[in-house]
Amino acid sequence: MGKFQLFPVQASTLAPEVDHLLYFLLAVTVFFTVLIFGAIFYFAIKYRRRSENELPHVQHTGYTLEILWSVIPFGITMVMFTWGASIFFTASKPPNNAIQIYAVGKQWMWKLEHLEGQREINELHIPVNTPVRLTMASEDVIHSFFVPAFRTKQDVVPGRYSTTWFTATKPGKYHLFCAEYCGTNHSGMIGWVYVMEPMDYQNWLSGGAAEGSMAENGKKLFEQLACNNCHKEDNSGRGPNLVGVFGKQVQLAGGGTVKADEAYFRESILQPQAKIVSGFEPVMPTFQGLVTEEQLVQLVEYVKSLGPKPGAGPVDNGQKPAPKKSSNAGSTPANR
Amino acid sequence: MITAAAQEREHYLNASYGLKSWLLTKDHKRIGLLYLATITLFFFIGGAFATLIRVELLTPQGDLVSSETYNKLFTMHGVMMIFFFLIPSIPAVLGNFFLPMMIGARDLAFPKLNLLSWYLLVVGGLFSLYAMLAGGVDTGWTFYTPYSTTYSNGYVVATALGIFIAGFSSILTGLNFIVTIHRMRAPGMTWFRMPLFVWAHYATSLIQVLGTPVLAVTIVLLFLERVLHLGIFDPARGGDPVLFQHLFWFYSHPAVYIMVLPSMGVVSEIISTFSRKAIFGYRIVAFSSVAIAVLGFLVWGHHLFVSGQSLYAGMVFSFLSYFVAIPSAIKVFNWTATLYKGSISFQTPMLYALGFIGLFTIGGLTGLFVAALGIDIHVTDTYFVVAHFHYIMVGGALMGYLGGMHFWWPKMTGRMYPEGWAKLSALVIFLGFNLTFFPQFILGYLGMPRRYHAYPEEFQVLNVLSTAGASVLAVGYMIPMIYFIWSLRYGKVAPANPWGATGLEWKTSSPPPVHNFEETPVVTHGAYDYASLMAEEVEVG
Amino acid sequence: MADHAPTETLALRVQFDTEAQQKDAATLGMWLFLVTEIMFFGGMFAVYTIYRSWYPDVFAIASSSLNQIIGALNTGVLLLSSFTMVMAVRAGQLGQRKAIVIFLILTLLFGGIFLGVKAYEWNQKFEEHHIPGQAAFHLDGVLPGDQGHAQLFFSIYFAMTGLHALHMVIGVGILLILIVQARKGRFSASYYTPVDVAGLYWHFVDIIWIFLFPLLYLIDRHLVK
Amino acid sequence: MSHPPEKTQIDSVGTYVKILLALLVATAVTTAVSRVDLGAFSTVVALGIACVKMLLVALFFMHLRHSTKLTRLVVLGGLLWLAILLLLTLTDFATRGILGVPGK
Repeated sequence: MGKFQLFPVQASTLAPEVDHLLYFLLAVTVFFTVLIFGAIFYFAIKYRRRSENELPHVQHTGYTLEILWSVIPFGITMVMFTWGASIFFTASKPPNNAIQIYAVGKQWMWKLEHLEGQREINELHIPVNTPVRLTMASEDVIHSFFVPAFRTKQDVVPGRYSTTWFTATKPGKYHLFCAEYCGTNHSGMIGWVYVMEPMDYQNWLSGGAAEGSMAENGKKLFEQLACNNCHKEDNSGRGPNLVGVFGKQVQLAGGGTVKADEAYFRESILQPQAKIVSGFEPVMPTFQGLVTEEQLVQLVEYVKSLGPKPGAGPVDNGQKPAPKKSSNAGSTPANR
Repeated sequence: MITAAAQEREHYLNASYGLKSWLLTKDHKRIGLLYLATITLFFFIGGAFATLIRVELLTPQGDLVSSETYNKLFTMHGVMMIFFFLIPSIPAVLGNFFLPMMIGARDLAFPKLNLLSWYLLVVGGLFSLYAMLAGGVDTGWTFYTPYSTTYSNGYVVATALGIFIAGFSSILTGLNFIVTIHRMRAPGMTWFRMPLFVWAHYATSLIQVLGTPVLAVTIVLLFLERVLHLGIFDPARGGDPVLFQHLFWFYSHPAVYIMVLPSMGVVSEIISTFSRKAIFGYRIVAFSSVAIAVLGFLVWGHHLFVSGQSLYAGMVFSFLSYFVAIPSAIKVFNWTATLYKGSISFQTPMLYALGFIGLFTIGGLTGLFVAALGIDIHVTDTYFVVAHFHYIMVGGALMGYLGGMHFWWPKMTGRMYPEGWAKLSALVIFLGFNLTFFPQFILGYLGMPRRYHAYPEEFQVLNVLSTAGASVLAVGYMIPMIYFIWSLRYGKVAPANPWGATGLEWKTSSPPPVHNFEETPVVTHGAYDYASLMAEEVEVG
Repeated sequence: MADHAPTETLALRVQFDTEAQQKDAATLGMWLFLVTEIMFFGGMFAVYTIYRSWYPDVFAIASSSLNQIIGALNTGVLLLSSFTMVMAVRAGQLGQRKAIVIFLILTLLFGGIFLGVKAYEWNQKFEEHHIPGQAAFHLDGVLPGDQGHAQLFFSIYFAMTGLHALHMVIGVGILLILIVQARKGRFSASYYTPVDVAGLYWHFVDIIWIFLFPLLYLIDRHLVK
Repeated sequence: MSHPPEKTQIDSVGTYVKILLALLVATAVTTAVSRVDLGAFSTVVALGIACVKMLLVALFFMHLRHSTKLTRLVVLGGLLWLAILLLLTLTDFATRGILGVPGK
């Protein structure tokens, strides 16, 4: 029957924060449940009907009590809201020093790929005490990346990138679930997250049979798909030079700018005409249907590796929020 | 079902006979009974699915049925219970029967439309049953795209069409109620003399009228995408699956209040009657029903916190969600305060009503957990949510429905049910319910995702507990079914007002005459005026 | 009141006390139904708003492929039908039985013309391969990567005009019933509620088109050369 | 048949004709204006004219100006709920990407 538990392990920096809020809510719940149940039992016994003809005489005037028991609970709920929202905000914003890992969900497995090129299916190896940022895509339906021990969950919607992050705090082996119903074998779309000491993680990374880093594989694809015929590094191609572009604001034809992030590259490969870089003709064909989400993330990673901070080190994700209304020409929202 | 005593008097049940007199009836009371038969059938079908689900989850391996079958089971359980049982339950049965009587009307404003509503529910139900027998549908009752439009092989269209048709039944019922309440009140029945049951139904009808059409159009778009490949939500064409979720929950969140508001109305009637005391803060309780209906439309995005909606929208919807807590809290506190210095008797309806308050309190308070963004990340799409909404929809709505059935059964049939058995069943249901669903809170926080056919071994103990509770619960639901039917023939003949209640429906005979009242009542005082009721009784007696 | 062998009339059903109460109830009922219709079309307006704001350029091109002049003329036809409908209601108010029939037939006629023109426009779309979901879909002036967005426009176009047309067809059915009843002389100055209420429905469907026309045919027209 | 329902207000044919003409003119105007580049205002103008047309139809053809307060309340309620649907949906769609993180 497996080991019986009443409370999940805390294995991320987020977990204790979520649990503390839970304790607060539990306390409120217990208090009000006891209050209501207690009052009901007390009144029910004390004021039970003693004769068939008795008629209670109680005058209730004014709304003092009602005001009291709507204002006080409302105040308490506002604490819940603020507290919950601040945790949510933290959980939504990956720190800048997070290591980047890509995940692709498809019926019914999780495919994960490290920058160094290690690929895993339904298993994710990560170092302890290191922020990890997951950029996720789906090949088919909506999935949801859920690690209970980390108290983290994010739906992966097809047609765009989704992001989540966590810092594991305890080495060990933790459940990975798909939490959004995705079809026949939904309950089989599960796996394990292995949290390792940094040394073990380095060993794990260098072991195994990785066929080149993601960026290298992306480069191969880049050449196979003949992207390099137009996107030349000496600015002589029909397409923009991609060196050093990642993370920067790009001038668009017809005015406006867009931040060159993962979502923009993904969109530019699939819908090249959506946001044309200023000074270029809309001549690039679409690669929709020609590349899988897995190949896409490799291509994106390759272009990222050409960015200001080349290589597989910590990734600059552009800390500043994209300026509002960054693109007035934009016919496609990049950050959907 | 006709006794010697009742034979002499004509009432709605013996005014005419034969199948035709039922299938073509325009009498709101008979239509209420038609609904009762229909939704009872749907309830037991939905219950059968629930039983299979719980039995399957006894073991972690998923070895009783295939995962394909399991997915169909929970989908059909949800579809049957929500669209064909809970949403029609109290409004279509008890509301239909008693709303006109409580305001002193001879019938609803549009009796033919009322009959049409019933036929629509039946036709919708038949579509869904057809889909079930033909091979089932496995999308979950939420029909999320693109799974439902592109990937599912089940009978999505037939099921969705069934829901679409049943939706019109719901819309027309709500429309009928609103017009009836506005235009058909007896002389002297002012808004603030109306029973809270009527107020609750007014609020419910607002949701049915304003929300259901959005579900209808969402289903139409789903249909167009699946059958005609219009691809409105198709990410491959730049569509957004999250937009579907917005439209779906615009209706489906308020739909929860369609289920629970009428229950609150029933509970208000029962608590008042069995405390022999006006509801504490009548006006506030009346307004809180309308407030819940209105605020309920502003919070749907809390189903989408991790679905890829924007961070900002998440915060807005979380904030707004907490506003629903105020009118809900007021209701619970005011019911409890009604007991204070009352004259409380513990007949079966009262047991259900008190059970409702307890379970709704827990359901409501756990709603605060899922509305808190930080916690919802962890518990959404887990058994925590499953437990939470069952506390509201079964612990709340269904307890209210059963309480109402016991309260008004004597009026509807002219017969009393056996009190001892009824009390026993109320107790069994309360205990069975808690044993079934309380462990699921813990399971959810441990991280067991919902809609899982197989699960990790460490979750087994709690699942076994839950299944054990479900068996108790199943027994609890069977008992009333048996003694209600038994009482039709063998029950004691019911007097006009067995509980000493104040509503107009108790001023007419049991069962009521065809047009409800021998004479149109003239209302001279507010609901729950026990002093004048007892004074009248003294005069009469 | 509350007689047990009630003598029901069309103008006074048994559940009502007065004819005015019955008429009020019918009118309120229809207005409530129209509110449900607002929400029904509202779902589609939401879809339209979001996609239009995401893909304004492609939507402008797709929108300009519709024939504006035909759209405008058809709007005129529908407005005419609304006029004849309100004239039928007026005839009801005055108890002019013949005029009711004539104006209802005129309304039916204009409604029919509108639907005919709509059918012609749809047929054009088929010939131009502007049918979303078909492999042959192609909209000139839109680059290959954006054809999906153009498909979205036409999906919305067909869904909205299709559901509008469905409402028109239902309206035509109601008109046919009313014409038959009116010819039998069922309506008078004291009982013309069905005409009145059907009029509300007909005008509402007209109002939906009043919005569909600019949303689908006109907005951002100027962006396309 | 008894007396006709009280206080039915009957508008003149002239009123209806005037409204029809106004509607037709508005249709012509909105069609013509759509070819003129008014920038962001083109949408505003198109929808503004549509709203005027809606008001004309509702007030005159649907007799809203003679109707009860309750009927007007029903109409306003319907429009308010439409606004809720559109605005709260837009809280999401108008703020996608504010965090500068894909999917937030």
